[in-house]
Amino acid sequence: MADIKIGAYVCKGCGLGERLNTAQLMTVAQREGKAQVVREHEFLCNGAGVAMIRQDIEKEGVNHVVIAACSRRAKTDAFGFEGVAISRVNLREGVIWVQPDTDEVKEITQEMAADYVRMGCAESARMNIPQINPGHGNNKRILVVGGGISGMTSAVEAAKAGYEVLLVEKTAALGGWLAKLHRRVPFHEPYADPIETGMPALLKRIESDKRITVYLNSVVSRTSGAPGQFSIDISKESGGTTTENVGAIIMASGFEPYDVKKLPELGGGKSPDVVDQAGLEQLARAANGAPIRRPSDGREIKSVVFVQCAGQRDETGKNLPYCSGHCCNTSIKQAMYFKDSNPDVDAVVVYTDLRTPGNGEDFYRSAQRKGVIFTKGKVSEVVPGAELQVKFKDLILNDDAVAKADLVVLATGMVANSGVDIDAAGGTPNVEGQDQAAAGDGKVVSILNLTYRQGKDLPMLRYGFNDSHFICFPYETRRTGIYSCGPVRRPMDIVQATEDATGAALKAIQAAENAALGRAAHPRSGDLSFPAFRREGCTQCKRCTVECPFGAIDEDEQRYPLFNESRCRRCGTCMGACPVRVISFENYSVDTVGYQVKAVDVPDQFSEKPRILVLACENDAYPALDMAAMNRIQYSAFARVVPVRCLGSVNTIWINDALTAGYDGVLLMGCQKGENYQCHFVKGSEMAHYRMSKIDDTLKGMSLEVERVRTCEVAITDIQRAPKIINEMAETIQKIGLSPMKF
Amino acid sequence: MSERNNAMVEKYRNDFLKEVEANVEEGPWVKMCMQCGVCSGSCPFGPYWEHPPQEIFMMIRAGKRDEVLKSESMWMCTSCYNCIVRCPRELPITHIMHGLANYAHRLGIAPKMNPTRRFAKLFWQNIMKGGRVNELKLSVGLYFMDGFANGVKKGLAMLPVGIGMFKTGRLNPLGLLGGGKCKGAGDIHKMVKKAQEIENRRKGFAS
Amino acid sequence: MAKKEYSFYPGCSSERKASASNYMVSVESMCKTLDVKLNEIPDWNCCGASIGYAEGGELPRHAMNARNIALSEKHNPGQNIVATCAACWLGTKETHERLSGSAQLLADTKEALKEAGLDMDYKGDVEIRHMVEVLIEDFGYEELAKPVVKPLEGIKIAGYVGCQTNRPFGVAGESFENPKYLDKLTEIMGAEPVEKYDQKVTCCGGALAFSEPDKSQAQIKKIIESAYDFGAEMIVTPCPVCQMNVEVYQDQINKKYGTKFHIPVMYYSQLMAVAYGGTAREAGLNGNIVRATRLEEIAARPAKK
Amino acid sequence: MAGAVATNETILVVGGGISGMTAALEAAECGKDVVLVEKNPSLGGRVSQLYKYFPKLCHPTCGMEINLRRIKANKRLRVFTLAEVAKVDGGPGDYTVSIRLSPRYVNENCTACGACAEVVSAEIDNPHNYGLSKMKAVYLPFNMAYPQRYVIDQSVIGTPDAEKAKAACKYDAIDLGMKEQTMTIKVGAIVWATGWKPYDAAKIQPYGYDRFDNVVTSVEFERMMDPFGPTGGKLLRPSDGKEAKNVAFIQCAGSRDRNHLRHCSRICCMASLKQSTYVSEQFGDQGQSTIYYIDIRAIDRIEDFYAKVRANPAVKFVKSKVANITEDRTSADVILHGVDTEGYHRYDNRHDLCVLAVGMEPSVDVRTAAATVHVDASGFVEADPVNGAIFGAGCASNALDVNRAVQSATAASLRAIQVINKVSGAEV
Repeated sequence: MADIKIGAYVCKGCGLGERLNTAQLMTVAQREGKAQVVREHEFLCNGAGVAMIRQDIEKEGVNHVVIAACSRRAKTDAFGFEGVAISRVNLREGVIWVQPDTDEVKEITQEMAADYVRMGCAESARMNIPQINPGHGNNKRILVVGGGISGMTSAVEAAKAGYEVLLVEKTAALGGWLAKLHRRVPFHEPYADPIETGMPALLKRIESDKRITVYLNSVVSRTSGAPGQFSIDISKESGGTTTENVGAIIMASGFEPYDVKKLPELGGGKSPDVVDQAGLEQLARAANGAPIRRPSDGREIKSVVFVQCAGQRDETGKNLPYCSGHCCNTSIKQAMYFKDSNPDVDAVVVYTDLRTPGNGEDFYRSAQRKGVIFTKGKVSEVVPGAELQVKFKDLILNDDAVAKADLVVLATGMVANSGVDIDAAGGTPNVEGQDQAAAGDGKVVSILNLTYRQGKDLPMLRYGFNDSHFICFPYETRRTGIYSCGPVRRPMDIVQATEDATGAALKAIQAAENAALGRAAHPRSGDLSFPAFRREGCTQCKRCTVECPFGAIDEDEQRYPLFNESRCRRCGTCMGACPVRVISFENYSVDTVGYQVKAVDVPDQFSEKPRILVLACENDAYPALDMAAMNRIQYSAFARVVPVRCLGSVNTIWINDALTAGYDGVLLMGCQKGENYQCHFVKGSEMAHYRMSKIDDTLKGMSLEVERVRTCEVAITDIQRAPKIINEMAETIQKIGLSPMKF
Repeated sequence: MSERNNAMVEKYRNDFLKEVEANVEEGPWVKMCMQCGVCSGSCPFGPYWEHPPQEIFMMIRAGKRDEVLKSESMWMCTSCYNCIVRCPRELPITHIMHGLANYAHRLGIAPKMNPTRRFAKLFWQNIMKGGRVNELKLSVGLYFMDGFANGVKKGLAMLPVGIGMFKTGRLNPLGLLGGGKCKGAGDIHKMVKKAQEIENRRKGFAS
Repeated sequence: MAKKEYSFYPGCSSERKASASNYMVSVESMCKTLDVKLNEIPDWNCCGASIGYAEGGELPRHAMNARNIALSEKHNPGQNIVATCAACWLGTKETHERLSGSAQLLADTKEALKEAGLDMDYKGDVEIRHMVEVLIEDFGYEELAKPVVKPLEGIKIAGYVGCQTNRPFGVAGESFENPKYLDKLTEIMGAEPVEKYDQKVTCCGGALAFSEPDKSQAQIKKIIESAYDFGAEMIVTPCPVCQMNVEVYQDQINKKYGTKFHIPVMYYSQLMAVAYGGTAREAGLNGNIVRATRLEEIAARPAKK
Repeated sequence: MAGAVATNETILVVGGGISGMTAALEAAECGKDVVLVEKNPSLGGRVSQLYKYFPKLCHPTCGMEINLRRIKANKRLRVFTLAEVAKVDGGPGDYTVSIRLSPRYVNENCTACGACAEVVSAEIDNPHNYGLSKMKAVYLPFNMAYPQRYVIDQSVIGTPDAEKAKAACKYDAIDLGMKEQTMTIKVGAIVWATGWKPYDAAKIQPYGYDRFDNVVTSVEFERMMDPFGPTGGKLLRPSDGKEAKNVAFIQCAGSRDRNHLRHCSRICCMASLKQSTYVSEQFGDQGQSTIYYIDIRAIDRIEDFYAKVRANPAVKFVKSKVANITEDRTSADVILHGVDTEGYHRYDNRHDLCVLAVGMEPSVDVRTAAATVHVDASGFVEADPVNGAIFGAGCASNALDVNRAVQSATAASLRAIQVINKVSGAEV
């Protein structure tokens, strides 16, 4: 630490010079902040200001730069110095824009600014410039698990970009469900007729691509390591295991159709002439353009009824609650099989909502043109017999109706092949029986067999799907470097699966590339810091391994946490979890924040100047406060806001320290937790709330009122509400009085 | 008239739909309806329809032959074309309604006493006389449609209207004797007869 | 401006002593001012109107219209056919479109036409136009404003477009729900259009005014009531069926609903004939059952220019 | 600026909405050089104008903050705003693109202190609020605008206001002499992510958007919920500022309609379901939503959200394409006419406000810049070999929700990388 040289730069622009005594701030930086170089500038972010700092870096050897100007969210281009530690002291959005420009508050505004300068210097002094994680791997091969259309697409697309691919398929052939189709739904104009599946060409493409190695009759029996250095066991059905190294993994393990036998009321399993959509494909392939014949007696089918949403969108809880998305178009396509071979066949589709988004609408029209009849109705029963009877309520004609048919097709849903539900013990709601369906033989088989402390497969989101929870970041699974795609992540059609698989291929490539450079993946992409831990202090409490939202931490043979840096997303939840404070990042540590808390000047009990510590998530709450400032929404001048990477990284020692130091209130502002969590690190905010739910005892132990600490969910749009929360805390303090803990 | 008319129509089979496609003006469009209901909501006489157009299309698809053809509904069409211009599927609904009415009328199963059916018949006879409308004969014919006594009553009710028209020179008092006639009326008769023959042949009607 | 010539299909209601004879009178006067020559299609026949379908069916109806088109082609070659009546225009235009869209229908129609002695090519290369299209497209509002010598100052007029001039074909550039051309015509004639009038395109019951009088009159009531609500002194329309339905049943509606309707219902051509300096007779004002006294007064005044 | 360094190993991303930002970032984070151009003064696109996303009801700016931070942190990604692609020449691996740069009249000295806006009096329609409100003609487009730099509207150039603004700026950030420029760059591949625009609601004449104050579009309704939007975050109807407690939503306003857009725009059902929660959010039990629909298209696991909304007694569903709307002359309430087709029930329903769930159409015709690119009947870029290395992404390629748009953009990004890697001969 000896060679840290802090340069503190105070900007006088944007009204800072008029509103604040910058000379005093410089003195604070120098005397209290121990900055060796201190300068002010009329307009720090312009060419001359930036050049001044650069010169100090180059000539004066300044390596820790404290910029006392605007928010860390502003002017990033100007202040983006490389190779130095940068702390931003937010005097503009954090002070003068949230305080009125009046003489009465001039003093406390100045105090606020001075505190922030102290905090910035304190942070800077404890920061290190991150060095690349020495344990990173640089394998860039991509493993794709599953040889259906999703997996094949991922493989081809990654190979096209120049990457080597291992494609593992558990059956004897590639192709998955697509290979079993007679035709597929069109994905380009004209959206009029079923089109060739394109499977032979795709197979050929894979066969001839030297970059792709295919493992058939094989499963992944072990996955360990981290992005850039995964170690994989590929086991053949016939025995024999190969160990391979890969940089990233794509899980494209697909789906199984919902078992029709679970729909006896719809004739499922009761008549050979009641089939699911996959069953119809089989019949259509057998007919190959000639009239389709029915299974029971081989008779040419003259009438067919398609029952949409069979066992789907079920509100009773008996069957699948979701919509599988593709089935309307699939039934339309299948009805066309009949109409195209013989226009006189009666083909009726009974639906409740016909769902043909985008140009599917053209396909729908085309089927109508061919004479397929669409009836809005709810099917209650399919009566087996030589002539099947479909009983339904015609919702348009408000009639109880019966349609007779030679064949009934049940449009059942997709069940994800997502392996072991690692959260099942934790009580994640699950659809009854789906695991059995997925495994076929009643036993759930893991797809990845991860050796991770937190379980064998990817965490599921809902109904067994591996989808990401995020709308903006659909690829963010909770296992770094492992991306799921295709119907294993949510029900989808072939077109979407292909897009998804292509996107997943990019993410896998990106994960491997970044791992090779020792960088973090989303959302802190590019971050070089990683958690370091002081082994001698560790009590092996396992909180970090359990709480890491990304399963990055395993345990070694001696039961110490084993950090897989390349799996880490740098959120700091482990740091927040650690009761003995042995986990920190080089540029973000228990100390960088802790010393900021301690740096604040806490006036005595009789000053009527309380101090409120606001620990604000840098992703949402902090920007909200920034934008409040841009709109000149004011809040208490007694607040001292410290941005944190995630509320999950908040270590309770900071709160303890603050309270002992005489702070009068502590506010934690994080993202929404729970089912619709908005926390970018999934569990961070939730963990923080959980930890803070126990703070009351601490407060009572210190004879402090419980109201002094509040944890709240703040969205980035809470531009008006976030300042209000701060002001409410100030009012609370006014009511209950200042903390007696002051010296 | 066609023989297949009274054949058993299977529900939710396409028999009736196919019959409509073959015999009803613009009938092939019926299958294109997506049941949005904009036509039904757009019809100015909508409230008087037992089955509005979109429902009729569904009934045709459901094979409800009698309920459709015997219905008074399509006789309510005022030919305002609201449904056509609003239909998201561009169905020529007005024409389909006309076509269905015409078809039912031809089959002889349209409601016998429906006033529009009767007026339409009268109208056609009127124009067939001389190739053009004779408005006086048309209105007199209309009033006496239900017999002499009724006609006098209706005629009396309409008398002020008629007098107004006479007075302003917009109704020819001598119209009953003739007037409004094409020179080529004979040709027109022959032409229409021929057209009817062709249509019957195409649509499988007995002439 | 050079003289414009059109093949003209007046239609049954425009005949002398027929229900829209006053329309015809005013059209003649208007055309005279605008230097338009209308060449009547010799021996034209009825279009079948909107009620012809039931007894007439499909092909006979098209044959009737095709005969008119064929006669026009024969006698007024190369001239666009202009109709003043909405139903005539619609029926003819529809046949025209259907024949050009179906070879089968065209062949069948030709076969039928032969029976009427019209053994000729059906070229179908002319347009079927409504008189208002001619005014708007071939003249334009600016041009139409020029001959105004007696601006219809201070008269508030509701433009009732109705159905068949408006749908399904309509006038290019106008919306089906809120056509504005009558308002614009009214405005350039110096009167004050009631632009917010919200029953512009409400159906008057059309041909069903005869067979379903109660239902039609309920429609007509809405049409008139709104005109009154928005302060209109008269209604203007481009359609003979609309004109008659809205005008002649006012007394019956008054009896049925206790209203006090007494509002003149004019043709656009009547407004134009007056504004162009025509006499009440030339504008066919004497043909209105509910007299447009304000227009009669203006017609009686000396011209401004 | 006009001399941006780009080579045939650079990827050009056109459009700075969620799809373009994603495509650009994903490529840059794979180590590729990327130029991102956006025609507006700020990145963000349509999603920045949304209050919440379905089905999570989270806020779009939340993800945007992350994306902006990624952009700020990535040196391989360069952003040009007020930039439009005028012409694309060449072929895969070797494109020459001319980019038209409109003047902002504010340079990078701007600190976004806002002093310029304070002194200006001229006002213009606020495009961020779809013109529902006015703003100063010297402005920061919205709170999260990036670059965080003011813009001077063309209309005040040459007026005293412009001079006043210039005089107010202490940092020499205003340059009234800026002119339109054209920048020509070489790139190897292009991701076309120009997004969508709402279908022109005025064209749907039966609904009277152009005639009735209280008929608004779904995108406008979205703005009403923003505390910084035209109504300060309150659902107030335009005619009289009354609280809109009884709201109608009309689905397929333009979509699935041969008279308008032939395709289904996919998002509108979900958008209305989402917006019905706004009504409940503001008025609790007092709020009433009625959704008029043909088919509710809550695809895949989003069905959950539909089920949740359906369970709310304050939301009614009517299976009906509304025939037309009339306006009550005195109250300016809107009256929706039509038929509930489930069993044939005729209605004339009065509502405080009617929201048209307008469809999506491509915001830019790609062919104006690159004539040979294949588009479908609605103008969306359709994948086709003739497109060379121009790849459609997000809503420029299809009517997509945000999630799918991002997937599409990520996929397009890889396709572009494939071309670049071929050019550079990169073997991994």
